[in-house]
Amino acid sequence: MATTDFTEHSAVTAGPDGRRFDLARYRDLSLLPVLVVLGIIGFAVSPAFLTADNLLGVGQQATELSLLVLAEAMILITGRMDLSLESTIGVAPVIAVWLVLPDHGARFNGLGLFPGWAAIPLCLFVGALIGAVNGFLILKLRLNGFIVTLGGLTLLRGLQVAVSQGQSIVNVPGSFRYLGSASWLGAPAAIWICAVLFLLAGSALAWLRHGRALYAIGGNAEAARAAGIRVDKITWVVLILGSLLAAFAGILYTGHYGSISADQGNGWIFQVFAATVIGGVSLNGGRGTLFGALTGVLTLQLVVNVMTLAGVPPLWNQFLNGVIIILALIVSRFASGEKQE
Amino acid sequence: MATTDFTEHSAVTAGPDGRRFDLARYRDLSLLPVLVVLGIIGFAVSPAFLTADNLLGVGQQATELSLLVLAEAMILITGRMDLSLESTIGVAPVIAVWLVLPDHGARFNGLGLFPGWAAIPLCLFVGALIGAVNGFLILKLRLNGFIVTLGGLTLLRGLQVAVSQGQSIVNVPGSFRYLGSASWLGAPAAIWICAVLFLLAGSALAWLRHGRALYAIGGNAEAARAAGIRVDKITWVVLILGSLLAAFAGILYTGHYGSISADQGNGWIFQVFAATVIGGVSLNGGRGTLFGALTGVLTLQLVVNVMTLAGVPPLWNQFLNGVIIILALIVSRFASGEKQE
Amino acid sequence: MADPSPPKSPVVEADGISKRFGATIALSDARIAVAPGESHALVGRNGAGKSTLVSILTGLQTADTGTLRFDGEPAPAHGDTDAWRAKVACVYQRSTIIPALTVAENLFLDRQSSGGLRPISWRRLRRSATELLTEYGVEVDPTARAEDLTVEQRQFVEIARALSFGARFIILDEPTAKLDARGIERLFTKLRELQDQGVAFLFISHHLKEIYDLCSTITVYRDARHIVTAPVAELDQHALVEAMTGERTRTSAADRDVTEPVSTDAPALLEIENLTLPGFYQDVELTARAGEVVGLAGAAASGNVQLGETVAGLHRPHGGRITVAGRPVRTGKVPAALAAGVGFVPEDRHVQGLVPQRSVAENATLTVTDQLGPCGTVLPSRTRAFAQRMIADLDIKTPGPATPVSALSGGNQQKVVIARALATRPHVLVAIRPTNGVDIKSKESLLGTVRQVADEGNTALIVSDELDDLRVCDRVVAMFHGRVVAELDRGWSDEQLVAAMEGVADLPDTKEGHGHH
Amino acid sequence: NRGSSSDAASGGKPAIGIDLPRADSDFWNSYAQYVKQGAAAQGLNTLPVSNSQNDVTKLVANVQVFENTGAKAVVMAPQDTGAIASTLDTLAAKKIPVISVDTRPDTGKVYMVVRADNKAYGTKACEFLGKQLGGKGKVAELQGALDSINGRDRSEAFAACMKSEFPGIQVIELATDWKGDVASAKLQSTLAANPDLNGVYMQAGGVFLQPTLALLQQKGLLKPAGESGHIAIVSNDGIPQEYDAIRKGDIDATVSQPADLYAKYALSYAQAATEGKTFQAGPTDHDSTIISLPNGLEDQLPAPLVTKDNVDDKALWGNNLGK
Ligand SMILES: Nc1ncnc2c1ncn2[C@@H]1O[C@H](COP(=O)(O)OP(=O)(O)OP(=O)(O)O)[C@@H](O)[C@H]1O
Ligand SMILES: Nc1ncnc2c1ncn2[C@@H]1O[C@H](COP(=O)(O)OP(=O)(O)OP(=O)(O)O)[C@@H](O)[C@H]1O
Ligand SMILES: [Mg+2]
Ligand SMILES: [Mg+2]
Repeated sequence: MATTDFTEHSAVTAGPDGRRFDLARYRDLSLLPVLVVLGIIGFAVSPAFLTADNLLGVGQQATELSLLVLAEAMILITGRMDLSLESTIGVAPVIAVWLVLPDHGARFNGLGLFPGWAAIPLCLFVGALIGAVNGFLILKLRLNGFIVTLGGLTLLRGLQVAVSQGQSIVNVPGSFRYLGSASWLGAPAAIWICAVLFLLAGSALAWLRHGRALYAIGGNAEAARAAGIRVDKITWVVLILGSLLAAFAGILYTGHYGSISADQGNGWIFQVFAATVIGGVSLNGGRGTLFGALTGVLTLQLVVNVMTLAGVPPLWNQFLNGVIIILALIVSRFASGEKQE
Repeated sequence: MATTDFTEHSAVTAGPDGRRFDLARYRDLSLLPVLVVLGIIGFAVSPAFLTADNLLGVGQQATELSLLVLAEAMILITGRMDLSLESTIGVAPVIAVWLVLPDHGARFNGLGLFPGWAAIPLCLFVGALIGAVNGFLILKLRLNGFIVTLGGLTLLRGLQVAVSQGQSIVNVPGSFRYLGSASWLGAPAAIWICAVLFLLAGSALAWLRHGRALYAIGGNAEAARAAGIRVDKITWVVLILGSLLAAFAGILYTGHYGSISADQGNGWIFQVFAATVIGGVSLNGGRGTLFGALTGVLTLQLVVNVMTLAGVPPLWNQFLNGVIIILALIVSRFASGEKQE
Repeated sequence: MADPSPPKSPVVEADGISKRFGATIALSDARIAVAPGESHALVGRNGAGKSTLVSILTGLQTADTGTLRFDGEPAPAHGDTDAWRAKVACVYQRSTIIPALTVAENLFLDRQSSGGLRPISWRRLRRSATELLTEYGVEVDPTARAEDLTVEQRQFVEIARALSFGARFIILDEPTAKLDARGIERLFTKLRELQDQGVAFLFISHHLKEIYDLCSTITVYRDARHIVTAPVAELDQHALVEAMTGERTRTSAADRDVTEPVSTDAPALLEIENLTLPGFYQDVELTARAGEVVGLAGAAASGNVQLGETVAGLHRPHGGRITVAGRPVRTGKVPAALAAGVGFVPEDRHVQGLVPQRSVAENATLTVTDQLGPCGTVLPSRTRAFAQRMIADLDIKTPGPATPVSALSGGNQQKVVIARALATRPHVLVAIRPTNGVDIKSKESLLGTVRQVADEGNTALIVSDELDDLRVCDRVVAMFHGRVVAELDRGWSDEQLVAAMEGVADLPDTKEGHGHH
Repeated sequence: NRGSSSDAASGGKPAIGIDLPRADSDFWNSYAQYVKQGAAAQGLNTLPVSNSQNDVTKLVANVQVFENTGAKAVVMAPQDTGAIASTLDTLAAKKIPVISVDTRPDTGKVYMVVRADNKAYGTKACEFLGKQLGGKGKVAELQGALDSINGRDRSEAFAACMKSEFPGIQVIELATDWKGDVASAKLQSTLAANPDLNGVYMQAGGVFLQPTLALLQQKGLLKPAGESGHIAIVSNDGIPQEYDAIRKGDIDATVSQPADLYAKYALSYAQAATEGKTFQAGPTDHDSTIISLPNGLEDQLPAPLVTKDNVDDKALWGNNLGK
């Protein structure tokens, strides 16, 4: 009797659950229908849409944003937020270049403290430093992460304006330029690099203990601590990695557009969040995949591409953009069948 | 033995506890030291600081932002977020004016569907409508509020650009102009209105049952529901009220600056959040007071004033602004003695 | 006192442990020693410091003073989690399950693979998880997400995880609080098995019966201090309760004289007709009269909790009627239920009961904000007065009405939830597991309060699977699989009731004829 | 819309890609209108007009679409003159000529830059204000965003001119991020500290005009030109609202940034580029001079200073902005 009982009981819960899990498991694919629809619209709208040129172009334009999204997705999965990424993408290259460029002879003069090859390491170092400081303020002083990094966003942007005196810096080091504009095997290098970074990070989050720890920490930090996960340390590392990625995105951006502009990345954080969340990463931590986040970026980027191809009247551009974010959100909510709270 | 034991224990806990709670009770005053320091610096920097002219000026400049902060504070206390407020402040007046202005003869032509006096009611109505739609998406479709209102921010800004055709609208109705620029009893009308609204809302949150309910909902919506509070209804009302306030801020803004510019409110949401959170309102809901939020706005506004009076070099302006947000955050964290997580 | 002399060095020995949290002293010069293979019980009232000791023994927190030794060696350094895990495993009082992760991953959290750089083999992990779970007779899909499990299944995952480390010393902090009778039985079988293999336990529970069943030694804490350690045989229940409370035991509410049976012509205050909530219960009929305390017994999936919640307005049933004091109540609306005179003590105070950051006063008056001032106002003075009365009536230990409720001990928090339910002076009090996690002394007073409500001419419905809760009832209705299967009048035996809850009741005094199916 | 690109493919008139820098400012909206009218009047084959919302990454994306849809010339107004460099290189490699409106790209090949000199705006404003104030006093300068090239050019030229020609005038620089409310707040603080302020230079009339007038009105400082206590105001843009204000005497002058000429000559250079025409440095037939740059040519259109004397001139674009 007791056994029958139990099977019956578990049947009640397991049966429907089973079905739900399958859906939920593909929650990070919930934007794929949106992408397909966009593809069809794009194809209908212009024959230029489905050309390698156009798609690679969209891909390359997505690279910098997608690195920020990669960074933010990891941070969100760990249950934190970092708004200052959008400033890091600008300030890290500026500081690196300022330390490296000679102190005379050009429109923008640096300090010439380091040799030219040091630009990339310096830029990455500045990124890591920013992440470390954020981590200190959030984890040691226990300040609210949202506002600390909001303050950081303003502060870093201001630092960039101050250091670059508001100018775009055009004489960027060759190493930046190479990474941002080289082509490998017929596709821009930046696309390859991004793909590899997403693969690496995605695999780490899927198959490595320390990667899984992010989900545990974001899901329930106390429980993670009880299970022996070094919560603060790992969170700190994630914040540092995030800023590092943003600094690297800054290198690609600088190389791609041929200069460091003073408002590089300005306003991107909204797009970063939009892409990450419509891609299925939870703002409350512990849920979502990097692949999902990637589909989020591609969706936003394709929207812009298709709207341009379709010749949407400039005045209605932004409105449509907002409509599409909300529609994508609705689709991804119902495709995954989960409430997003 | 046993009784002594118990009294000892409770004495130990109650005594110092008492102290701790007292501190916590004044947590919404934690920015006062910052304000005092700013005042001293301002006084040291310029004799013009402590003049009625200057302080009333700061007050008036703070009115529109403070109404958004009032709205956001109530929404945050209820445990929600609304980013779209920064667009509502622009789009609501534009739509109202568009419906009201005659359809010929001026640079910006409207539809002339309603008489001129209807401008203010229409504007408020549009605000309420926006809040209602946000409420629908968040509470009925259960979409993520952060991203819905982020989409809303883009969409509404786009709508404003589309309706106003990107122009600033100069021929604004007299009623707008009056509210934004009249002076009552020697101080700008907008200051009085804001003060009254803060007093009303603050009293409601302190002494009305529906006001108290916001704290319960934000603190634990499930518990509030089980205690018979109509959680969704009240949340919806709060979202509507928030957008209504933003629309009203739009009226004051329009009257104050004499025109509706296409980027009215653009980028304000960062300041709104910064002011609200350094003012002691929790992003997780259930904590904070409107008075605290008000000190947050005043802090931000005084910072700008003092920096202008001090003649901080424009290039370092933004940087200092960021530094001060973070410093204020640190002070308010240690003054209140609470971790901000 | 009468410490049993250990044959070799104890698996754990803590001495002079003190710990304060800000102003609160959680432990003061406390000690404990657990011998190898021993089952050691740690008891004390809510807030006595038990869980704090647990967090110190498992390396989650460091003590302010004191020494800690495992197997005679000093404790590992703070933060060296691997070393701690080799010494001690623990089922914590607060759930440490991560909702969004699968069962398999929860079981092997932070040890999914053997090395930081070695990739996880999910297949192997699933297989190990299945093996582990079958040992406990828990049939859950290891790929299911933990959030989709029932509370009980989750608790078993938690237990299985702790026991699977292979530690020689295991701490269980109130592991049975979320289990029903059969679950407890299964757990105990497993624990005895481990006991036979020489594993030592530190077992915390507010159910003294479990302690007498399982443990050989008892340590009692009171007000952050060590009071006594003695072999079970030397400490009978009276002495134990006395040690816990520091007072001579009076007659408890549960043991008090049985009141007159409620006359059948007392007015029916609560009538449930034909109520159905698909997936939970079907065609339930129930009547409760003025002055009556009715127990609604049932194991985890019996639907009794959902039935109680439906009466309180949390669910909208698909069919049937609820009538309170002769008037039908709109279902699915808490305000309607409140207005009709239903008071509600929810199942889990952390989820549905309390707004943690708000004050005791505010929490206690959450249901009656309309009575605290004219025209929708809530006057602080009246709130305070109201709360003070509640604090006095229910004997809530709090520094004052303005204290945040999160700073209270578990038992006192529960009292605040009850205060909230009683604040409306309900005709019908629905209390779901009202004594969940509450110490024995508070349990008595809480149940006494419920009884008192009924004695004042109202009715109370206690929804629970705990026999202690049900003993105060005038009448117990047992549910099984969403149907009422038995009704027991006062004087039932534990076996009868347990059998009824398990759906095997076939008793002479069964009034409902559904029986088992 | 498939039509427009297949047109280009099927060998009608060569297609021209046009990107607008933003849709939310008066000046650029006027420009957009002139572009639309001009394209229709000249019978040009334009690809769908895009809007890069003041974001260079969007601009690059849009230009890439132009490339892929067969543009034979591109008209753009890169607000970020550095970050457009690599895109210009790409376009040059594909032999697609670029007409840059309003800004001069730092590097990268351009067929023609069509702009009025922003440095000249600053200098003209300085000279006018300096004369107006008789070489002494205090002037508040409402700057744009510090990271904007046009704003910076105006600021630098204004500062340099003031320093060399009117050392008696103290300039108070106020960074505003092109925001009217920020400008108003800072101007108000400045007025509190310097009640003797007697001049204002606004770098963008479209943004600052109404907030400034509203503030001065509220403070009772809005006195018609000529009256004592009048604060001399020079604006920049040449939108109709400024002309109204000049007529009323609220402000003294503005530098007209020729939206109509921008559109007209951008389109005609684009047309010429598709026809393979080339230009030389030197004076043009339309009152301007082409100068040569390291990376191309620049047609420096006249940017007249508009005062009460010439505010009714029908030739000013602000006076005949089409409905
Ligand atoms: N993190 C903390 N911060 C502040 N005070 C705490 C904290 N943890 C525990 N306390 C306090 O320490 C005291 C002891 O708590 P503890 O959790 O050890 O009690 P317990 O004996 O486990 O009670 P229960 O039977 O309710 O589980 C309580 O008064 C509690 O309020
Ligand atoms: N941060 C804290 N500040 C103050 N008291 C705390 C804090 N954390 C925990 N406590 C108190 O510690 C005591 C023990 O907490 P614990 O987590 O063991 O829960 P509990 O109250 O026993 O509830 P339950 O038995 O339902 O899990 C409680 O009295 C709780 O109020
Ligand atoms: Mg405990
Ligand atoms: Mg407890």
